Amino acid sequence: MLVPMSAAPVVDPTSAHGAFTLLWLVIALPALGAVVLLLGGRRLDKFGHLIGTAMAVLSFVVSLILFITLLGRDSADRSVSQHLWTWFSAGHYKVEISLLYDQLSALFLLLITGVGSLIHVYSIGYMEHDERRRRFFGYLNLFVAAMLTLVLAGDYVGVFLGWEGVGLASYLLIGFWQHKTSAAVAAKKAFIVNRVGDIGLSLGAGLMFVTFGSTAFTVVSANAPHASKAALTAIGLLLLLAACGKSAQFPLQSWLLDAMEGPTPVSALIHAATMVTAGVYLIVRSNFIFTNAPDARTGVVIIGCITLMWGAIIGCAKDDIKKTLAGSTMSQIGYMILASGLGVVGYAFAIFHLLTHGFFKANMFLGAGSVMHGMDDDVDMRHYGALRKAMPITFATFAMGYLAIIGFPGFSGFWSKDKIIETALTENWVVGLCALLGAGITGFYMTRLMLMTYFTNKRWEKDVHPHESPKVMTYPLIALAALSVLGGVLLAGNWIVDWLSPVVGVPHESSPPIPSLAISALAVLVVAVGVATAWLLVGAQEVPRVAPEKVSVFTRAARADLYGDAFNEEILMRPGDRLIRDLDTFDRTAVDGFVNGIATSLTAIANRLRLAQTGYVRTYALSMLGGAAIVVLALLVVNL
Amino acid sequence: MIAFWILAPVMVVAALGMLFARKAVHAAILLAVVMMSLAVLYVVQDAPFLFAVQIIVYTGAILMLFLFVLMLVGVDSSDSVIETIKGQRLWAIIIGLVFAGTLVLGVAQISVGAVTGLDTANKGGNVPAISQILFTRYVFAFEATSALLITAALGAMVLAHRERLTPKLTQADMAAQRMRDYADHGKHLGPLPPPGVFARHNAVDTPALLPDGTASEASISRVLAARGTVKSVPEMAADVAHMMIDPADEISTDGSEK
Amino acid sequence: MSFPWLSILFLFPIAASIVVALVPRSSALALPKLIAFGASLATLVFSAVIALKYDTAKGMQFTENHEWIKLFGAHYSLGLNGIGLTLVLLTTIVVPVVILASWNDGDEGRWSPHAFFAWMLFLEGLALGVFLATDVFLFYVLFEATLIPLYFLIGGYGGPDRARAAVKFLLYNLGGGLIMLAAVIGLYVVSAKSPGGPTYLLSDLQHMHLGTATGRWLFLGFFIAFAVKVPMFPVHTWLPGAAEQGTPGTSVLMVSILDKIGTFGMIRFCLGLFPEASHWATPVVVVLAIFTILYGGLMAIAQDSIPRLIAYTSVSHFSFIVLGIFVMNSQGQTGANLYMFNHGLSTAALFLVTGFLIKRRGSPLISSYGGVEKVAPVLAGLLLISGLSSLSLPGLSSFVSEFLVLVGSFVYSPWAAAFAVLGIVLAALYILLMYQRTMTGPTAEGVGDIKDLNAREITALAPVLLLIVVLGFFPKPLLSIINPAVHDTLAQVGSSDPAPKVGADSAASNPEAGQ
Amino acid sequence: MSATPFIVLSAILFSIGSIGVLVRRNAIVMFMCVELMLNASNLALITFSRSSGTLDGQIAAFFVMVVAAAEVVVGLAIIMTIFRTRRSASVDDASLLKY
Repeated sequence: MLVPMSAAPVVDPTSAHGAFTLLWLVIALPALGAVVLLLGGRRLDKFGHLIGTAMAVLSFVVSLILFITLLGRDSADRSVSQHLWTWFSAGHYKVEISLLYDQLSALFLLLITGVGSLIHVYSIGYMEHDERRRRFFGYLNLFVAAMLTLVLAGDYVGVFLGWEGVGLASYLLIGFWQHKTSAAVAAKKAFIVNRVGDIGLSLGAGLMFVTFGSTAFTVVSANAPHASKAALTAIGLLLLLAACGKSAQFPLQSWLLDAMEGPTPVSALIHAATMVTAGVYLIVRSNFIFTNAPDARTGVVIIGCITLMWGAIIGCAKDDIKKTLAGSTMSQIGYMILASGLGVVGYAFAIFHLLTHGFFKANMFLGAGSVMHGMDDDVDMRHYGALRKAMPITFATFAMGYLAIIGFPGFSGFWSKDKIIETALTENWVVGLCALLGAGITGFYMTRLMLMTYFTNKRWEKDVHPHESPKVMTYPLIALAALSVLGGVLLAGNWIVDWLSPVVGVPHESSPPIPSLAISALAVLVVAVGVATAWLLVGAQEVPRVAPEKVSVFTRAARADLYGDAFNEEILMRPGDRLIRDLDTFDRTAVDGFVNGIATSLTAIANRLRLAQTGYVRTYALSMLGGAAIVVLALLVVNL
Repeated sequence: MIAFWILAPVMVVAALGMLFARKAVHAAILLAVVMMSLAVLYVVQDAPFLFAVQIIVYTGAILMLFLFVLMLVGVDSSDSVIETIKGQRLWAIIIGLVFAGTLVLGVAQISVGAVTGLDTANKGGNVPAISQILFTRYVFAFEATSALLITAALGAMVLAHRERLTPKLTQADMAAQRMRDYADHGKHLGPLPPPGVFARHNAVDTPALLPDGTASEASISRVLAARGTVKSVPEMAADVAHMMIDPADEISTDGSEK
Repeated sequence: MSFPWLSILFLFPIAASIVVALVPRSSALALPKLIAFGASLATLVFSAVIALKYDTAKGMQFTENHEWIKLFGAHYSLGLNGIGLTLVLLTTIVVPVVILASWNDGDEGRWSPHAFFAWMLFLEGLALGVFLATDVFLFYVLFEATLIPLYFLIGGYGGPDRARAAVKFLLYNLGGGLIMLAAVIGLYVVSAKSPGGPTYLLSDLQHMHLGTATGRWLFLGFFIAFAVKVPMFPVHTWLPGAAEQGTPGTSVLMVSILDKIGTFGMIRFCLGLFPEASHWATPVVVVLAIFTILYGGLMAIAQDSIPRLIAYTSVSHFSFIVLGIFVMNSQGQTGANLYMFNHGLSTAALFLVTGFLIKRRGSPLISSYGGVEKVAPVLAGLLLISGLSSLSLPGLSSFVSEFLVLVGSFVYSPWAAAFAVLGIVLAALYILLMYQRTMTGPTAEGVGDIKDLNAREITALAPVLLLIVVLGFFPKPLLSIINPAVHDTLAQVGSSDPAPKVGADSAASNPEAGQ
Repeated sequence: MSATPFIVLSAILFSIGSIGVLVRRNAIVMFMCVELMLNASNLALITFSRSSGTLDGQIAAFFVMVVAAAEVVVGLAIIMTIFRTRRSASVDDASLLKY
């Protein structure tokens, strides 16, 4: 195959053999778990959670074996494809169910199954008293299977399969406590907003078919350099729309905060570590599109920047611990999107940040869950305070996560975020400043969260007796905390950049405008300012139990999610509602009314004509004769 | 053609007569005239079979059926002259005339072409020729009409049938009834008295004489009484007197008892 | 003469329906039901045998051809191609499911359950006949005849306002049929002038030359009739009413099977007989279809009555099918054909599950439900799966078809796809809103004592849902039937797929290119 | 022997018959007028038969007679029934089937 020189590498996997033939098992195990658990019925209630956890762990084991095998291969030979069956074909369009295992998906596999397993274990404790625990684990397994499909698929349509699969699992898990209307509404909202994003993926796939005649990574990547700029830009923007939906990026960010209605392990797994980062995966995976479409990349960077700030600002004002973390997630994914929008130089760092974020955010979410567990499911931080003594392990692990996310030197988040800031500054100083500012705000709101939860005065509700969670919950916390601290080793010797370069391309060398050490120092400084501000505003004062009403416009806006929901409500839902109601009226009165009107007028006419039926036979005969006379006359006239 | 020109006016007059005859019987008779004339026209037109059928079936059977029904309905039921439906008669005449005019005009204009005549078709006789076609080409239609006729007959029976609403009276019932009548109203139990007997012949129109010399009403038919043909007692008396005066004459006239 | 496979296939249910109708009224109530169920299963098995004998490489198969009315060239002519086979299978699969699911629905109707099940089988037979007919006249006769059983099913066994709904249904469809009759007669007039004399045989008509104007008029006649059947905006209002008043089983037969006749007819007759006119009409039809997709979706959101909602979803989905047909490329048409099958399954599941629910509570209104999931989790789960299938979740069967239609419309015009794709968002809205309002939240009044599905109901639904999932991942058996048929249709219409803009080498890897 | 006079006669008789149906109220007379119309048409059929030289016209006339017979039987039975219940043979009295 003739491939001209291009910055984006072509996806050209070898077919799987040896250990790689186990690839399908990675998906099949949790899928089997989901099927068994969901169809198994009540008799599995007692040990269903164990089956679920076992499946996740087994999948992790297989992933690990695969990863080790992959490590043993040549760096050029690390892309493996397993063809399972032809999904569908029409004309010359053919979609295969095939799995693509390469350096990128390998990392994702480890993240998903690894973090996933830990969260499964954690959930055993967290959901212990829920009578539908079996089903919860079924859904979790379903999610893991779908997420693995997403990252292993070798075709955009296959990605779509996983994409919607995780959407479904997310829907089911957000609405797991269906009896709460708020949960059901949040679940629906998440699904629908994601559907809006799916428009992008559907149309993107359509455009790819029109342009390349296929949606397989191999074909698209091979031909991308020949496609017109406009087509590539359009595909890129459509994929960005999809990413916005799944990764809660502006303007489709509104569902993520509501999604916190789900059980906390769900928030940790789906809405922090894995699913919401699928958008980043999609962009990085589609590097062959984006590398060739700088205009689309610009769009990605802009979206990343906006969301980064948006999430951070929201995070500053929320009193709900989960929503603060959700805002933070949004913001951190903004970083990743931003990095991936920078092109070849950024892809690897986006993924790096994705991994470290997966560790520390899962850690913190689980920590928050542990706190809630001890506080009778209260999520309001204004009811916390001084919990560090009541829950030492939770506190300690949470602190690791905290230090990681604010970018405390040496912790994993430091390395990953620093790299992004550095690259952003190199590429475009406005974007870089934005990232830097975001880091400062992160420092502020995370410190605020830390202080309000673990320090300051006790503001507990009556009858609440905070206690440390059981071991089945704390061990995963410890494991994740360790990863949060040590995640930075992935960057040791630029390992992750080299590892991913066969997939995303080799970045050209360019030096930042100021020395990178200076940038790191600057970043730490900015963060320190944020932390200090938080200390002054929160830590040094009494925290009121009820959120103060008299606050600035900015705080109010941040509390209202920067009016994202209000905007949707005003611009989309209300007019939509009215449109629907008007249409319904139109359908009943105009469309149906027209038909009914015909019927009514016919009845009226018939009622008049009816009177002609006098009952006299002779009258009828007369009219018949008249008819006959007319016929004869007509014949006569015609023949004359 | 002569037959035609003689019969055509007769038929038209008879048909018009049907419009004006007030009594249904007259209309029926006029219809018979038309039908018979038609039959003649059929034979003129080489259709002897239909001539026979027209006479036997139409005039003989169908028209007779009409007369039977007339009898049942009432021979002298006649139309009133007043038209009840507004404008019916006027419009009927107008439209009828328009129809007739256009129809006659129309058919008169049609050139039927040269008349072929049925000589070839009727070579072996009209009846065999008709049967030839009837039982080959039209056999299904023929079968269908037979079914139709049976259905019609059954239909007529069903329609004309009258349900018996009371059980049939037996002789015993009637005897019992008679005894009951006697007990309740003192109605005469025995048979009615026979009519009066007159020496020269049995006379149903002569009432029997009761011992007091009056006539017994019960002894004569009510129909005869209504017609007024019953001999009254005074009349009878004259007769009797006559006999008594000259009985010998009578006998000698007969010459049987010499 | 070879074995009359198709005649038996379509006459057997009709014969069985007569048997069911003649079962003495004094016998046990279950007897007619058992006979009906058995007969429908036998039909299913028979159709499966036919499907196994079907050779995907050949076009029309199992053909039977006898002269019927010589005077105007009508034939009793049957044949089976890929499109027909798909719908035959759909019919034979759905009918037993419906019979089992509506086991007791015929008990409270105007007539006895005997008649209920007899009409159902009768309908099955006629529908099969429609899918098999390869003679326009025979098709027309059967097309109109299908109205009879459905009229009685709606009018005899439905809700309180069933008489009105049945009449409306009948009038609409008769109106459409009337227009089609005019076109059928027109077709006779044209074919009578052709050298071969009058004929209604599809195979003859396809090769006949029609004038441009004539072809367009005739196309319109057929298209309008099929559009009423489908139904498309603005002739759709009979469907919601009929679906609301009919029993769930009736609605399934109506929407899953009978309405397919409309789209089936569009492929076989509109495209098959009038290729030129079809191309001429494409822009208008595509716009109308897209409008109906959105209109149906929005209307579905507005409904409070569950059956009406499902009816409007069908209006929307059917327009996807029409869109796929008229974009005139193999992706669109394959998608449309597959969609016919999948939509049949998902709508059947939806109607049946909601039917079970409505029967339990006695109200079709969404607003009278809430929190059903808590008391009847199995019912809720099945409703969710059916709903997800209706909103084309990947992994469930509808996805493949809807995706192909979207890709096909993208090939036709990116704008068409851009508007049509909004339909998937609307689909998510109406399904999930319905699910949320009925199944979740606090338990509503009167819902608390609802019982979960019983074994019969689950058994009836299980095969449908299983098929939905299996075909979602492995639609190949159906596609292998459909793809050659689509190829033939497109050849008849004279359309070919545009080559991709770049990367022509990708075409080398596909099997169709070599042909 | 031309056919036209026969046809014209037939037309005249037919018209008279039809007017009769319209103006007479006695059901039996009406019926007779119908018979008159049938007979008129028979005349036309037989005339056509002669002019065309085939016997099909006569066959048709024959069938008309048969059908007329059947019709009369049923019709008269109906009249009888009506008369029996309504004591009237006027067709105007049987006008309940209206509006």
